Amino acid sequence: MSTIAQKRGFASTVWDYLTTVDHKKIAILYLIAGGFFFLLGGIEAMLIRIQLAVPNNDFVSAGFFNELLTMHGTTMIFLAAMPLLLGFMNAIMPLQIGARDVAFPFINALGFWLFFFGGLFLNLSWFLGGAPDAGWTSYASLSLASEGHGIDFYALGLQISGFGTLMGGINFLVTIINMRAPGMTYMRMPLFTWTTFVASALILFAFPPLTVSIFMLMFDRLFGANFFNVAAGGNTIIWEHFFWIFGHPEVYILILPAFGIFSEIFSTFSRKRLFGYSSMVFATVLIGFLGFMVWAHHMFTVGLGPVANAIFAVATMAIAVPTGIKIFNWLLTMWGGSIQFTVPMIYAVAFIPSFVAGGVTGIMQGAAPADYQYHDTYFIVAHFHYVIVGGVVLALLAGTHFYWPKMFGTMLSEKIGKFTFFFFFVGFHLTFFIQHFLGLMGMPRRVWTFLPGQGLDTGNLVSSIGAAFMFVGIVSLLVNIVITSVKNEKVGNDPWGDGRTLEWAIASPPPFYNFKQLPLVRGLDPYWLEKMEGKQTLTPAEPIGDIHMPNGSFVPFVISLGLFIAAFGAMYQIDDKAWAIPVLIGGLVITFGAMAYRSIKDDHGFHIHKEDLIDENDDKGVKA
Amino acid sequence: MKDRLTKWRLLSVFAVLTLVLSGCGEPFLSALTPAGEVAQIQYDLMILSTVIMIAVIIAVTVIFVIAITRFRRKKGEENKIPKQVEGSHLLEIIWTVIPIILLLILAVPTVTATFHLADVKEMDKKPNKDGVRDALVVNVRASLYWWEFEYPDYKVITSQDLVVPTDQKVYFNLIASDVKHSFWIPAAGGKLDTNTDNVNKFWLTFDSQKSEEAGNLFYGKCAELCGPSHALMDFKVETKSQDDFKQWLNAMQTAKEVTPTDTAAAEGQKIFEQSCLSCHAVSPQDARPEQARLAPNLATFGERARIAGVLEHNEEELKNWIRDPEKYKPGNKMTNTYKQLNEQELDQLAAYLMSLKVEDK
Amino acid sequence: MVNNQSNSSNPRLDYEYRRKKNAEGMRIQVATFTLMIFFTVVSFVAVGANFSKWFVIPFILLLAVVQVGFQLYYFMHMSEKGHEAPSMFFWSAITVAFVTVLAFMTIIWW
Amino acid sequence: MEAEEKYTPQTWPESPERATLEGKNKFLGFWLFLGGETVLFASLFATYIALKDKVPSPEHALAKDLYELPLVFVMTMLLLTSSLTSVYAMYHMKNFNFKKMQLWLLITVILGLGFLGCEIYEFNHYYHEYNHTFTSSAFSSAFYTLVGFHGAHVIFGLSWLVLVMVRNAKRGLNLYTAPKFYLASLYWHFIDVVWVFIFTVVYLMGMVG
Ligand code: HEA
Ligand code: HEA
Ligand code: HEC
Ligand code: CUA
Ligand SMILES: [Cu+2]
Repeated sequence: MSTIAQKRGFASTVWDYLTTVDHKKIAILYLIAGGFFFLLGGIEAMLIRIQLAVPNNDFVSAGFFNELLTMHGTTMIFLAAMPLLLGFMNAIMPLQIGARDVAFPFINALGFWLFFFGGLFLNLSWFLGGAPDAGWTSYASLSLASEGHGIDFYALGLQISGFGTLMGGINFLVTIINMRAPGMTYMRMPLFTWTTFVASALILFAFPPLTVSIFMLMFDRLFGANFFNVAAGGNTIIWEHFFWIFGHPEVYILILPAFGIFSEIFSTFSRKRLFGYSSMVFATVLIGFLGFMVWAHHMFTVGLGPVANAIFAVATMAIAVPTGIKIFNWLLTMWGGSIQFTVPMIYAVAFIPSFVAGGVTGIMQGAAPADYQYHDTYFIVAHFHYVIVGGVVLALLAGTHFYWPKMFGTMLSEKIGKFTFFFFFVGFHLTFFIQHFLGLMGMPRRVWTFLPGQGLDTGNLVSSIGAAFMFVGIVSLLVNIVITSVKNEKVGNDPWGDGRTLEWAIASPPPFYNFKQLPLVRGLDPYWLEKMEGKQTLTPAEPIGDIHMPNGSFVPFVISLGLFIAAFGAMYQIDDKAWAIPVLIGGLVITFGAMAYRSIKDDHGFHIHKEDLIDENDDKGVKA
Repeated sequence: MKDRLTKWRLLSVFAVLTLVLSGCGEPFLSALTPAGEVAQIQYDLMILSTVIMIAVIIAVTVIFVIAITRFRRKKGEENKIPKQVEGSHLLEIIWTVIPIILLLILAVPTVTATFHLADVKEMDKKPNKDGVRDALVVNVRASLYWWEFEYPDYKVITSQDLVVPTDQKVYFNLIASDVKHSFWIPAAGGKLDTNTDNVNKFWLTFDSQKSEEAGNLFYGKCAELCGPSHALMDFKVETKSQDDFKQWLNAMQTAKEVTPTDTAAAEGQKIFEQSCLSCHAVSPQDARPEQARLAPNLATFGERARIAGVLEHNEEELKNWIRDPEKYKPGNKMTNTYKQLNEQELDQLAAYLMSLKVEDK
Repeated sequence: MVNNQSNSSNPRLDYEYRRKKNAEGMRIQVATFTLMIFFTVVSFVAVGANFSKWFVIPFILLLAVVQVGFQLYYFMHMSEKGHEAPSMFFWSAITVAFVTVLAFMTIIWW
Repeated sequence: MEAEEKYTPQTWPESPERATLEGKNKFLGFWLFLGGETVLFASLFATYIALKDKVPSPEHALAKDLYELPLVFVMTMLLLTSSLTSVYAMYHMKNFNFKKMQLWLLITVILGLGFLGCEIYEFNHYYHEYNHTFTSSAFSSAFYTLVGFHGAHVIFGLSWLVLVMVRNAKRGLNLYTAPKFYLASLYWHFIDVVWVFIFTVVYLMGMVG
């Protein structure tokens, strides 16, 4: 690293990460934690597929299967896909807009630790009497009836990690609005920044309903409330509405940043400006907006009545239009370009047909009467894995290869990367394509086994074989990461050679203060513009001066730890455990104590002095 | 390489599609072999939307394939800088308007069908003087892993096997008694949830000819996760011609309690009355309120297609079931609610239960 | 709106003028407050006087909405400049809020 | 620290709460947070509306049995007035008059405490007179959650106000403390906004039927 941060031992590296408020290190934390949860969710998926490989299988028990599928869905969505995307946002977005850091570095760290402890809490359920088993949607009648503490783990864990995500969202919004470098107008922001912006806005508005409904679930189960208790006047449909008022925007929270990553990749490796930039921006915003108007398409069979179903059906279909705009703009970005098939680009190219296939089944499901057939069958499972795996996960894999050099300063092997791609991609289609037909042929989802003689055997076997392919793919990615890290061959600031946006103008990995001088942005794709004028560096917008940096802090960790502890108390108090209430209170005291400590003790950060910056050799920061 | 892969995939799409549409999937279960008006409407909508979607996919694929083959970076072009195009208004308009048109084509039948399928006005028409409505109404009550079907106008109840007439609208009132389930007969039409909060209503029809092809027995499923045995919460739909159905109803209405003739069955009846009758009724005219009806009505048990929805219908399986229901349906509500039974008692119970029939056979 | 780290603003603005402006602003605030109190009293009276509920409910809702507008735009200064982003997000929030409440009033009827 | 630089009324900037980047960030972040809170409260309102008067059996108290207009009126007046007093506080902040600002904040806190007292009395009253508790019905759960959540906001807002007043008593006004005061007062207004809907939707509409 730089001369300012010296070489350290292992313990101090750990301490550094526990207390860091640097967006780039937080990004790495997100990547590690999210990656870990992805593997966990993947293993759960493999167990699901093993169980369903043949009819009447008893590889896992019925109850355990329900826990597996619930934790698979919950882990993948909340603890893997979203944090991984937040990781990339943290790593890249501030660089793309030429900011020193995010607006609230402290809150950024707090967001991470809340997510982490929430996820940890949720997964501890495996060891403490059973995981949640009511599906990731946790519909109220079943989740109230579910015995043991599984659902309590779900409610408390998601509540804690949800706060973290919400903070992340607000943080990114403020960063983008307030911290752009001179000249970086809204309509010059890279698409990944735009999608981060819109996804963050969705987080801001979608998480509160989830918070409220989880709060109600928690109070129904743990403190005797009656929101969903029909016998006491409660109503279970409320849960369903809230879950989907949150849940549908949630899927766009996942896909929009994925779109952003692909937009960057398409234009980089086509060596071409993104086609129809302004309509891409418009489409992103429109998708975000429409995302809030369609949630009841998950509830067509609830019996809301024909008027509601018809309205939501038509609204749902409308989303095809802005999404289509994006697809065609990507195609036209490649058109006339000079396409280089690097690993990230291969993923991007493969994404288009995969995602379109998933998207169009989404529209088919939007046709309400047809959805009466599709709903809660493997057709739905096929749809959402096509959009999620074919969209989000491909983007995550592409982003991993694409941004790895920027984050770690080394290149993942292209050869192994292609191997990974091949197995993952083939496995993906093998697993999920056939599931459309399983669903149509009468296979409900969330079944722990199926009987022979219903025509479902072959399809399920094929699907399970595909899953094994995906497994091989992911293992090869891990191998790639290990090999690359061991080799540790450093690369320069623009390793792909065709970088267009600001992040490629800075060293890989960037110094902890990012740009030494804030760059002056003169148009879309600023780094490309400078390169086209024959310059290797960006024009600085300010003279070299002192840089103000925040201090690291252990407080975010402590605040989150307090909630983590309190959650155990809240959960076990219904078992009349004597220690539960003290633990609940103790945990809250830790949390609020740490918060009070933070607000009373001022922390003004420190300055890096101009002289130190000049002293450093010149390949750090903006090369000016 | 890439483009061959795509073409190959596309071809296989069609191959699989035709395969499926030519009758892959079992006629008693598959939504692709519609056996009634509702399923047919939904199937038509599915086909219409699939055709539109395939058109979309083809359009995208064509552009896609051309783009990635024609514009790949070739040897000697390493330094080529393509023209930096900003966009094109004409193209933007085209790919906004065409999808809108396609969606309109889909939206119109969607909305029409939504209203048509939700039309249950017939149910609310006044009953005639015998309290019987013109429309045939069935109350469906879903409970943890079993189904109850009540014919309210005829005051009879059956469980697990739904009996319906062909070529006639059958109206359903749906509700759940513990947690949410969902009532689905794929071949006859889409599902509707059985909520715990309210009664949901819809209708289905069963085409006589299609029924015959399916052996007059359709499979029904629970389509909402409801606990460990959600996967096993199956039921069967037996279709009868309208005349046969009337006869069946009649038989149900007049059915007398079975008095077993052979001694084993008679012993079985005694055991049953001791251990089982508190939950299970053996008469189709069970007048108890629904909260008291804790278990499937066994009046027609001897005529069932399956035991507990999933097991083969024979004495061996029946004894297995009674011996340890937990093994066959984890989490069911019958386990451990009655005393241990020895083999002899099991035989007697089985004999008794198998003799429970309404129609003489 | 761009990144200007240390801009401790321009103190050259006429001090007297600003004082006056603030005082003027405060007068508007007090007037707003008076209106709000008035609206509140009217709402309570309307309910207390047992008018038909078909009149009262829309009427008091309207008064509440107007009052909240006052709070937002005057008390919370949303009418002042520099509030473009806040008001955009706030209005988006209100849209989502409205849709949610509307849904719960219409499609949870049993 | 430049943000703690000393000011005079003459050099004091026009919008001190937004004069530094930090202040600007906090200001915007807080407004966004309020946007989220709006949706949060909307969800609670929606729940309340859906569960209003939904009770397991007829002997449970309903909205029209419980609410009493005079008390609600007093509470409303207290809270509305406290909103005005906090506007006064911000007026004095703009004029760089620290003492007066603190004074008006103190009045705000006192009014807020009055409101809180009434609310505690009210809940206690429902409990003793009607046996209307958090767990007695869906209606009661929804009522206490909505109104109680607001009450919790009042408690939090009061603690916040007191905390910034005490913490900065010695420090006075500068560009570092100004945003803190400003945000605490914004929060207080927001609490008032929510109350306007609570007294309308819960209490007044509850009385009407
Ligand atoms: C990343 C996640 C993601 C994304 C992007 C989407 C995108 C879409 N989804 Fe999906 N969906 C999920 C994740 C996602 N979904 C999940 C997880 C579930 C299940 C939850 C559960 O029950 O557990 C689900 C379930 C789900 C349902 C409920 C089904 C049911 O349970 O009965 C519906 C119904 O309408 C639906 C619709 C759509 C639509 C219309 C889109 C649209 O956004 C798609 C738009 C894209 C295109 C259409 C393709 C490109 C467009 C063109 C090339 C233009 C031309 C096209 C036309 C003219 C058609 N989705
Ligand atoms: C981001 C979201 C996401 C992702 C990425 C995935 C990925 C996968 N999903 Fe998942 N899935 C959901 C979200 C997701 N899913 C949701 C929301 C549900 C609904 C849940 C519910 O109904 O409530 C669901 C449900 C679901 C089902 C239906 C279960 C049922 O209804 O009964 C199935 C079945 O095939 C399935 C399969 C898979 C498979 C095979 C993958 C594969 O793509 C996974 C690939 C990953 C790997 C293969 C990782 C391999 C692991 C290693 C290499 C680890 C080795 C290392 C060490 C040991 C250190 N998923
Ligand atoms: C608690 C009440 C209860 C008692 C007591 C009980 N059962 Fe059951 N029984 C059930 C329930 C509930 C089911 C449905 C199980 C399922 O499918 O999940 C069932 C299902 C059955 C079935 C399959 C029904 C069908 O329609 O396919 C048979 C047969 C049966 N029970 C027989 C018995 C016998 C014999 C006894 C006594 C020895 C008995 N039951 C005692 C509750 C009970
Ligand atoms: Cu009942 Cu699933
Ligand atoms: Cu959706």
